[in-house]
Order: sequence, then structure tokens, then C-alpha cells
Amino acid sequence: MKLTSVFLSLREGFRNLVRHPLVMLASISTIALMLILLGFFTVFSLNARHIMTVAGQQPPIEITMRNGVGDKELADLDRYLANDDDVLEFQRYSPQENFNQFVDNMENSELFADFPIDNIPYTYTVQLVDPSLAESFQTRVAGLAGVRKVSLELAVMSFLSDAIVWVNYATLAAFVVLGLISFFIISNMVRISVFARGEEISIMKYIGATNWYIRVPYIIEGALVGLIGAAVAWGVTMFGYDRLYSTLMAGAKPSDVLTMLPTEQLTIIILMINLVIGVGVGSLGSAASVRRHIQV
Amino acid sequence: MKLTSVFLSLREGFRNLVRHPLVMLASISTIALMLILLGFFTVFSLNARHIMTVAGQQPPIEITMRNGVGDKELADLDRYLANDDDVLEFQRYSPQENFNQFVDNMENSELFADFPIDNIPYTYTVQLVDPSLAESFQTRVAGLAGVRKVSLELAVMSFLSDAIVWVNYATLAAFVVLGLISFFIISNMVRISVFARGEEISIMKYIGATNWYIRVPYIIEGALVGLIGAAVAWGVTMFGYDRLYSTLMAGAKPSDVLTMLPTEQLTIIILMINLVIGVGVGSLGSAASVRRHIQV
Amino acid sequence: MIEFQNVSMEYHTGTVALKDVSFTIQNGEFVFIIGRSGAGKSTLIKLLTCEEKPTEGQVLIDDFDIARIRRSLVPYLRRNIGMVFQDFRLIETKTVYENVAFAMEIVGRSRRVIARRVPIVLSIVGLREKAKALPGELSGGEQQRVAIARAMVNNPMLILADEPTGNLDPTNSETVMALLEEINRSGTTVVICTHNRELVDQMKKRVIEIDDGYLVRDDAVGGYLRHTPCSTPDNLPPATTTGIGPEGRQP
Amino acid sequence: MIEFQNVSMEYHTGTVALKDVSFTIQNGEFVFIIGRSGAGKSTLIKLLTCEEKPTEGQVLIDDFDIARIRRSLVPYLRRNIGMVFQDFRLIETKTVYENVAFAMEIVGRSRRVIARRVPIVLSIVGLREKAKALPGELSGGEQQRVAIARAMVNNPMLILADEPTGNLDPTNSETVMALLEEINRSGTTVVICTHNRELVDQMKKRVIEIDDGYLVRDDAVGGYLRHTPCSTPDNLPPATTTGIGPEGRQP
Ligand SMILES: Nc1ncnc2c1ncn2[C@@H]1O[C@H](COP(=O)(O)OP(=O)(O)OP(=O)(O)O)[C@@H](O)[C@H]1O
Ligand SMILES: Nc1ncnc2c1ncn2[C@@H]1O[C@H](COP(=O)(O)OP(=O)(O)OP(=O)(O)O)[C@@H](O)[C@H]1O
Ligand SMILES: [Mg+2]
Ligand SMILES: [Mg+2]
Repeated sequence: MKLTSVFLSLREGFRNLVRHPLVMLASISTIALMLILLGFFTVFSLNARHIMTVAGQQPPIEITMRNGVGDKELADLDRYLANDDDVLEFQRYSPQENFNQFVDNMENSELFADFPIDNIPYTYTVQLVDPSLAESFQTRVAGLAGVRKVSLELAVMSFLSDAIVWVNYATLAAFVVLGLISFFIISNMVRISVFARGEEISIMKYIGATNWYIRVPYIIEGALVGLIGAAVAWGVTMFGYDRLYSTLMAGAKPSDVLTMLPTEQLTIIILMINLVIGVGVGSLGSAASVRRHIQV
Repeated sequence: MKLTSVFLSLREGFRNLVRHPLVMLASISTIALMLILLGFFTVFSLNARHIMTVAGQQPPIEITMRNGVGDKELADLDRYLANDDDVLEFQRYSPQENFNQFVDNMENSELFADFPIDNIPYTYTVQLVDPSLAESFQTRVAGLAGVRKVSLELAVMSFLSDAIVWVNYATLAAFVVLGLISFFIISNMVRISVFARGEEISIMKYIGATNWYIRVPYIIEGALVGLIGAAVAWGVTMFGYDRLYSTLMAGAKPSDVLTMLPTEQLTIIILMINLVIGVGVGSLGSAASVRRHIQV
Repeated sequence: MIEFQNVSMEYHTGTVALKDVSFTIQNGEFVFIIGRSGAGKSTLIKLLTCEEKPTEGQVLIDDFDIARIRRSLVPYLRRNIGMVFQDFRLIETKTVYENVAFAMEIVGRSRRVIARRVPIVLSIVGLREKAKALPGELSGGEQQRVAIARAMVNNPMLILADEPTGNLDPTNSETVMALLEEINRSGTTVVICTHNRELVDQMKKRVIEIDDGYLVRDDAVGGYLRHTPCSTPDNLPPATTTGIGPEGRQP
Repeated sequence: MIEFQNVSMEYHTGTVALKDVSFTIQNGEFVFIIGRSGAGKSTLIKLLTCEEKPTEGQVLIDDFDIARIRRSLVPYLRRNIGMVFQDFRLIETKTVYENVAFAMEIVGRSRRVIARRVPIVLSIVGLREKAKALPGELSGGEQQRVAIARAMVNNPMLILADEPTGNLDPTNSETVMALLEEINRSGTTVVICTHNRELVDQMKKRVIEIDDGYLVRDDAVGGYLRHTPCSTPDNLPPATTTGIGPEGRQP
């Protein structure tokens, strides 16, 4: 295709868009709608994964001391943990604290009114800078004086990794389903709009326009519709997310596990997804229906 | 409108449908798609409510006996519960059973190795035939010999009733959102298809057709599209649900709390919802866009 | 009675298609409107069917100003007019039979009446065997004859025909004209825009000539050219000329 | 060279539009195709543009059988033909200028060439001031002239015009015919379907008459009727008649 033709096709694509404002608006708003649905879903799943990753990066390691451990062992362990580079944070719990917490979790707390507190040990909870350090940390600390057991709560960690896999699957499934629906609806729209322009197309053919000459402007038009729809959807999604973020995160501390991703971090991802799907669906939908319906 | 006109309009509606198979297929499949989405959502929410209602009908009432209660009191209570018409089912737990269950739920079970079992009481769990009988049952049983406390686990009951409210809200929201999207997409389609028939419509006007004469066949056509879409969506939804039901419920007992509603119970509901929404959206969508676009 | 009172018509593009045009057509008249391409003939017809509204002046049908008619009444006005459009305007998705029947359905005729009348009308224009064809399956002249059949099927008070013989051979043209004359004889007013010099010269009817939007001639009995051309076999008497010559223009 | 060899053409509806038609048109000829409405003239033209395919026989252009042409080559065939369609076929969404320019864009002319040539062609058909109008804003005759402008803008080898003066007044018709004759003189083959008796009689060109699908006359220099009618001012010499009389039919 010569440069002139490319230019002419682009011009035609733009013109078609403006000449049929009805078709244009319908197509753009439909594609935007689907992308908004997809966007909110993406935002949800990204946040779910974010929260899980944050939670997974902080596996609550629990150190249980022997019963009747001395103050020296406790002070030594305090020092050891404070100096260990792998440790992000740690917290010591006295037997009394452990008992209170335990009883708080019970329904029938009065059952334990005369429970002998001496049976309950000191404990530590430790958060590491990286969950992958957990096993070596366990080996190291288990050998220290006064330590009875270092539990990694692998159940939580494996739950989290399972959950991430599931969220990934669900995301993929939603993408496929919503993507197919968008594609389907858009290509229906394009088909109808090509049908509406059937006469114009046949006139072009009678004058001697080649198949590509007719097809390309429609594909460009579809891509433009997708582009605009993507931009609109992106705006709506980001605006909605930002409102939600500022409402929900108003009183949140950065250290909270249940934090939403900041709007800025999603902006580019959502824009990219929208552009790829919008432009892809728009142009491919056009191409498919122009090809099929015009029988060029 | 005379009978002849009604007949003619109906005929025209049918013909339009068949004459533009492209437009027809696109519209029907879009409306069917939205209704399928809506249908699966409805099915999900109906099942959620069903499970919650079943769970809510069986509030686990727990009777805690005094420590050191005698065999006679226990036998008396056994007899009392067995004869009470309000009681659906009951189960007695010995102190040892309670301790085992309690320790099973603990992470650090070895903490309780030397726990004095005498501190733990006999308990009963009771299920009533109807949750509304719970409070009178509580008053009655609390006065019996050896009974220390009758707990209704109101937390669970209020959680369930809260959850039902939330599921109701979510259902409503999904209905509104998906309904609006369907309406929007359908009316876009109709608008484009009216646009595609703009010439035909203007010719009718030149010949002297009144606004209603032109409009009614389109509305009928829209209703037909909605009807067919609704039927298709209904078929797909019910088929899918039936497959799911037979897979998941293959080994379920009727007494299980986590049971799905049988397919037959949903058939009519889904059909009704589809018909109302499909035909409503189809005909209103047509009416709206014919009115606006034709400027009759 | 049709009356144009100082009618001017300017399209939104700025083209002034009619300029201060006044004339009266009595019920039952047979009138040719002639003029070169782009003179304003079709515009004049469009004013009568409320397809366009005059920017100045009044268009009266039976003393009723149709430019100020309520929009919802326009269909009822149009039902009394049989129109033959220059571009045919047949419904592409309906067969020939249905196109003609549709005009009768609109005015609420019974199926029995329609089933009897449509074939008759189609026979008159010579399209009885084409009843089941779609417009796209007809030749240009055949489409034109369908349009003519549709215009006359309801026995309207007024027939407006815009270039009804542009795609017809001389024989068919004469048949169509004879038909319109026949309809006219039964009392229907007939107004025809045409370029067909031969027909206008043969028919010896009233001729209104438009040029560049001005009414430049209104002969009670006229030919295509102001002075009957010598090449025409039948010489017409110099008609009552009220306008100016074919090339003349009012300021 | 255009050659029809025993061409028959049956539409899917069962209408046989052409029956065993054979003739040859040399490069540079000027030919009228006449015949009553529905005779098969437009069908003949459609065969030349590959819009339809013959059910029997061959249509050769320069000894190349265009019925067996590859579909992807049809556009290139059409670019060498300037078509004036009976129903104009203008693109409603493009202005007059763009409609004409489009035909040049398709064949890949540069913008400079287009910008120079289109206004000239529009002036020739008298539509220079309507360049910016959309087809819907033109009178019937104006649309027809746009179609003519589009057909000639690429200086095609062959011009096929289907009823190019059906909506034109006599003056404009003569101008258009003079134009086509001019183009013909520069070597372009011109084939015109028409019902315009006067023009055919005046031009004194080759006349092919079709009736009910049969070729019934092929006069090297002919009039609209087989025997030049007495009403025509210029009497033509009885032309080389190769066909049969106007009413005659082959079995
Ligand atoms: N819809 C429109 N919008 C703008 N201008 C128009 C429109 N229709 C016609 N015109 C212009 O108005 C003038 C008169 O047009 P009209 O159709 O009345 O001519 P006409 O006498 O019917 O010509 P013809 O014999 O070619 O059909 C022309 O210059 C034309 O370009
Ligand atoms: N697309 C089509 N499908 C079926 N039949 C058709 C089609 N086009 C034309 N015909 C029929 O073929 C015959 C010849 O049509 P054609 O258009 O060639 O006539 P024509 O000589 O051009 O007539 P006119 O002068 O009225 O334009 C007619 O009987 C017509 O009804
Ligand atoms: Mg006109
Ligand atoms: Mg023809």
C-alpha cells in the first residue's frame, strides 16, 4: 500500500467515525462499558493479589519458649532477634498475655477461671523481611537456649499461595469471558454498522475499489472506536477507584496488611489492558465483520 | 388502532425479524448473553439465600451443665429433650469429648497436656424445628435441674440475617447494573438497526404512514428479539445449572446444610425474570430508539 | 385548490431554490412543471408534501396553509396525495405487490379490497408478472412504473409526479401519460414535473416553467418551449403566455 | 474491442434478460443501446462490468473472457471503465467533490492531480458551485451530472452510460451528449443506453436495439425507430440494418 493510500485510509477511518455519530456513540459506549466491567474486575483482583502478597511476605513466625524459662534466656533472645538482619519486627508475649488472649477467643470463658497460668509459656511473634528466609531462620533459632519450638504456620502460607493461584485463575477466566463478550458485542455492532453502509460499500466496489481499500478504513475506524472506548473506560475506572481509595483508606496506616494499591500504581496497568483489549477487539471485530459481511 | 392494523403490525414485526437476519442474530445473542450473566448471578444469589435460610433454621443452641452434675440430671434432661416437640435433634457431649474437641482446635495443643478435665462440663447441642422457638425454649430449659446456661449463639443467627440482607442488596445492585447494561446495549443495537433502515422508514413517512404505524412493528420486533433471547438464555442457564447441580450434589444427603436448590425450583423463577427483563428491555429499547432516532 | 402565494424557499445550505413564486392550480387541472435541471421543480413538489417548508410566503391547499400544519397531521395530508418521486423511493425489502399494497394498508383498506385492487393497478402499468419481484430485481423503468402504480392505487385527490417518465421508453411514457390523463378526467388534479419535450408538446396542457427559482412562464395551453418549436409534428396555437421567455429572468 | 458471443443471461428469479445476443463493438466506437423498459439494456451493461455473469456464451473485452476473470481482478477491470449508473450510485456521505475525487483516489492519483482535475470536470458538467454539496442536497439532474463527471474523470478506455439523460432537460442532455462525443473522438469507446428518441435521432450513431432480451437491430448509423421517423427534422439515410424489425422477435 502506498503512503497516499495509508493516509487516505486513515482519513476515511476518521471520517466514518464522525459521519455516523450514532453508530460511533453506540459502539464506543458499549466497548467502554465492557472495559469498565473488566477494569473493576482487574482492580479487584490486583488488590486481592496485593493484599495476599503483603500478607504472604509477613508470615507470622511464632517462637514458643520452654515452661519456666529464665529472664536471662529471654533477654538473650530479645538481643539476638534485635540484631538479626532477617528480622523485620518481633514481639514478646508473657504467659499472662497469652492466657488472656486465649481466653478472649473462647466462647465459654468462665470454664477456664481457675486455669493454672504456670502451664503457659512465653512466646514471640516474628516477622521476617522476606518469607523465603523462614526456614533458615527456624533452624538457627531452634538451637538457642530456652527455645522449645519455632513454628512457621505453614498452613497460612500455603493458604495464601493457594489463594493467589485461585485469584489468578479467576482473573484469567474473567478476562477470557468478558473479553469474548466484548469481542462478540463489538463485532455485532460493527456488523450492523457495516450492514448499514452496505450501499456505500457496494458503490465503492462498482467504481473499482479493491477489497483492502474498502476494508482498511473500517478497521481503522474500529481501532479508533476501541481507542476512545478504552480511554473513556480508563478515566471512569481510575476516577471510581480513586474515590473508593480515598474513602476506604482515609484512616489507614501504611503498615496495615489490608491496604489497597494506590491509584498511581494501577493507572498504567489499566490503561495498557484497556488499550490492548479495546484496540484489539475494535479492529479485529471490524476486520472480521467487514470480511464476512461484505464478501469482498 | 383497528384489528387489521394490529395484525399488520404483528406481521411486520415478524417480517422485520426475518428480513434482517444479521441484525436479528446480533440482537438476540446479545440480549441472551446479558440474561445468561444475570441468570447465573440470580442462581448464585438464590442459592446463597437458600443455604443461609437453611442454616438460620437450625441455630445451634448449646446447653452447658453445671460442673459435677449427676447422672440423674443428665438422664432427666435427655428425656425432657427427647419429648419436647420443639426439638428437632439433640446431642450430648461428655467432658472428655468437649476437652478433645477443644484441644483439637488449638494450635499448640501440647500446652494443655496436664489440663484438669474436671473443670470441663457436660454440654448439649440442640436443633429446633423453628428458630423462632429459640427464646421460649431457652427460658424453659434454663430452669431445669443441673442446667447452668442455655446459649443461643445469637452471633451466628445475627450474622446469617446480616448476610441475607447483604446478599439481597448485592442481588438488587447486580440486577440494576446488568439490567441497565442490557437495556443500553439493546437500545444501541436497535438504534443502529433503525439507522440501517432509515431509508425504509422515511419512505413510509413520505407515503403517509403515521408515527405509530411505523413504530409499533419495531416495538413488536424488539419484544420478539427479547422473547427469543430470554428463551435461549433460560435454556442455557438451566442446562448449565443442572449440570452443576448433578456434579456437586451427587453425594449429598438431604439433611446437609450446604445443599443447592434443585433445578425444578429455579426453572420458573429464571424463566419469569428472563421473560420480564428480555421482553421489557427489547420492546422499551426499541420504542426509545425508534422514537428518538426517527423523530416521528 | 392549490395556491402558492409569493413562496420563497431557501435550503439550509443557502441555495435559494424558489424565489417569490405565485400561482394557483384549480381542482381537476392537469399541469406540467418544466424547467432546466436544478431550476426548483422538485422543491416545489416537496413544499406540497410538507417535505420542506417555505421560508417565505404561503402554500395553501383548499385554503389551508400546509406550512403551519401540525406535524402529526402530515401523514393524513400525504394520504390524499399520490406521489411519484424522482428517485422512486420503493421499499427495498418489500416486493412490488407489497410496495403497492402498503400504500393501501396505511389508509386502512381491508385485505379483500387490497387483494382485488393491487393486481389491477399492476396490470395497468404492465407489471403483473413482476408482482413478486423485489425492487432490486427490476429494471429502472419497471421501478418507475411501480412508483406510478403506488401513487394511483388509492385514487388520491392529487397526483404529484416528479419526472415519471425519465426511465421509460417513448411507448411506455405515452401509456403512463394517457393513464394520468384518464385519472385526471375523473377529477383528480395532476401535477407533473418533466423534461420530456415530446410529451409536453403532445399533451397540450397547462405548462408552468421555472427557471433558477423564478416562475418564468405559465401557459394555459403550452409547449415545452415558449414558442412552439417547428420540429414538432403537431403545431400548437400560441398559448396564453403569462410569463416571460424561457431565458428571461425576473430581477 | 468488446465482443458478445451468443450471450444469454438468466437472473436467479428465472427472468431471462438476454437471449443469445451477439455483437462486436470496435475500440473507439460510439454506440446507442435502445429498447423498451425491461428489454435487457442494463443487464447488458452489467455483464461488461462483471456485476453479473452470463449464464451462457462469452463476453470478451480485448479477447479476454471477463466472465472467467479472477474476483480479485474485477476492481482493476472496473477502473478502466467509466460507469454512469441508471440509479446514479453516488456515495451519500461524500460531497460532490469527494465523490468524483474518490474515483481518482482509487486508481492512486496524487492529491495534486486530483485537486487540479476534479474542478475542471465539475465545471464541464456545470456543477462547479455545487462541489461542496452532498448528493442528498442536489436535484435529480445534478446528481446525474455528478455521476457523469465521475465516469469521465479518469479518462477511461470505455464509458458505459445507462440512461445518462433521464433526469436532464433537453439543453443539458445535448451538452452531455456533445461531451461524450468529444471524449469519444479522443479514442474512448462510448456505449450509451437511452430512451431519448431525439438524441438518438440527432446523433446519427450506431444503434443496437434489444427487445425482450433479443438483439433485434444493429444499425451502423441509425435512428430511434427502425425507419427514421418523419417527424425528425433531419432525415437520415436508411442505415445498414443488420437486425430485424423493431417488433420482430427471434424464436
Ligand atoms: N436538500 C437540499 N439541500 C440543499 N439544496 C438543495 C436540496 N435539494 C435541492 N437543492 C438545490 O436546490 C436547487 C433546486 O433543486 P430541485 O431539486 O428543486 O431542482 P429540479 O428542478 O427538480 O431539478 P432536476 O430537474 O434536476 O430534478 C438546486 O440547485 C439544488 O442543488
Ligand atoms: N437483479 C435482478 N434480479 C432479477 N431480475 C432482474 C434483475 N435486474 C433486472 N431484472 C429483470 O431483467 C429484465 C431486464 O432488466 P434490465 O434492467 O436489463 O432492463 P432495461 O432494459 O435496463 O430496462 P429499463 O429501460 O427499464 O432500465 C427485466 O425484466 C427485469 O425485471
Ligand atoms: Mg427534480
Ligand atoms: Mg435499465
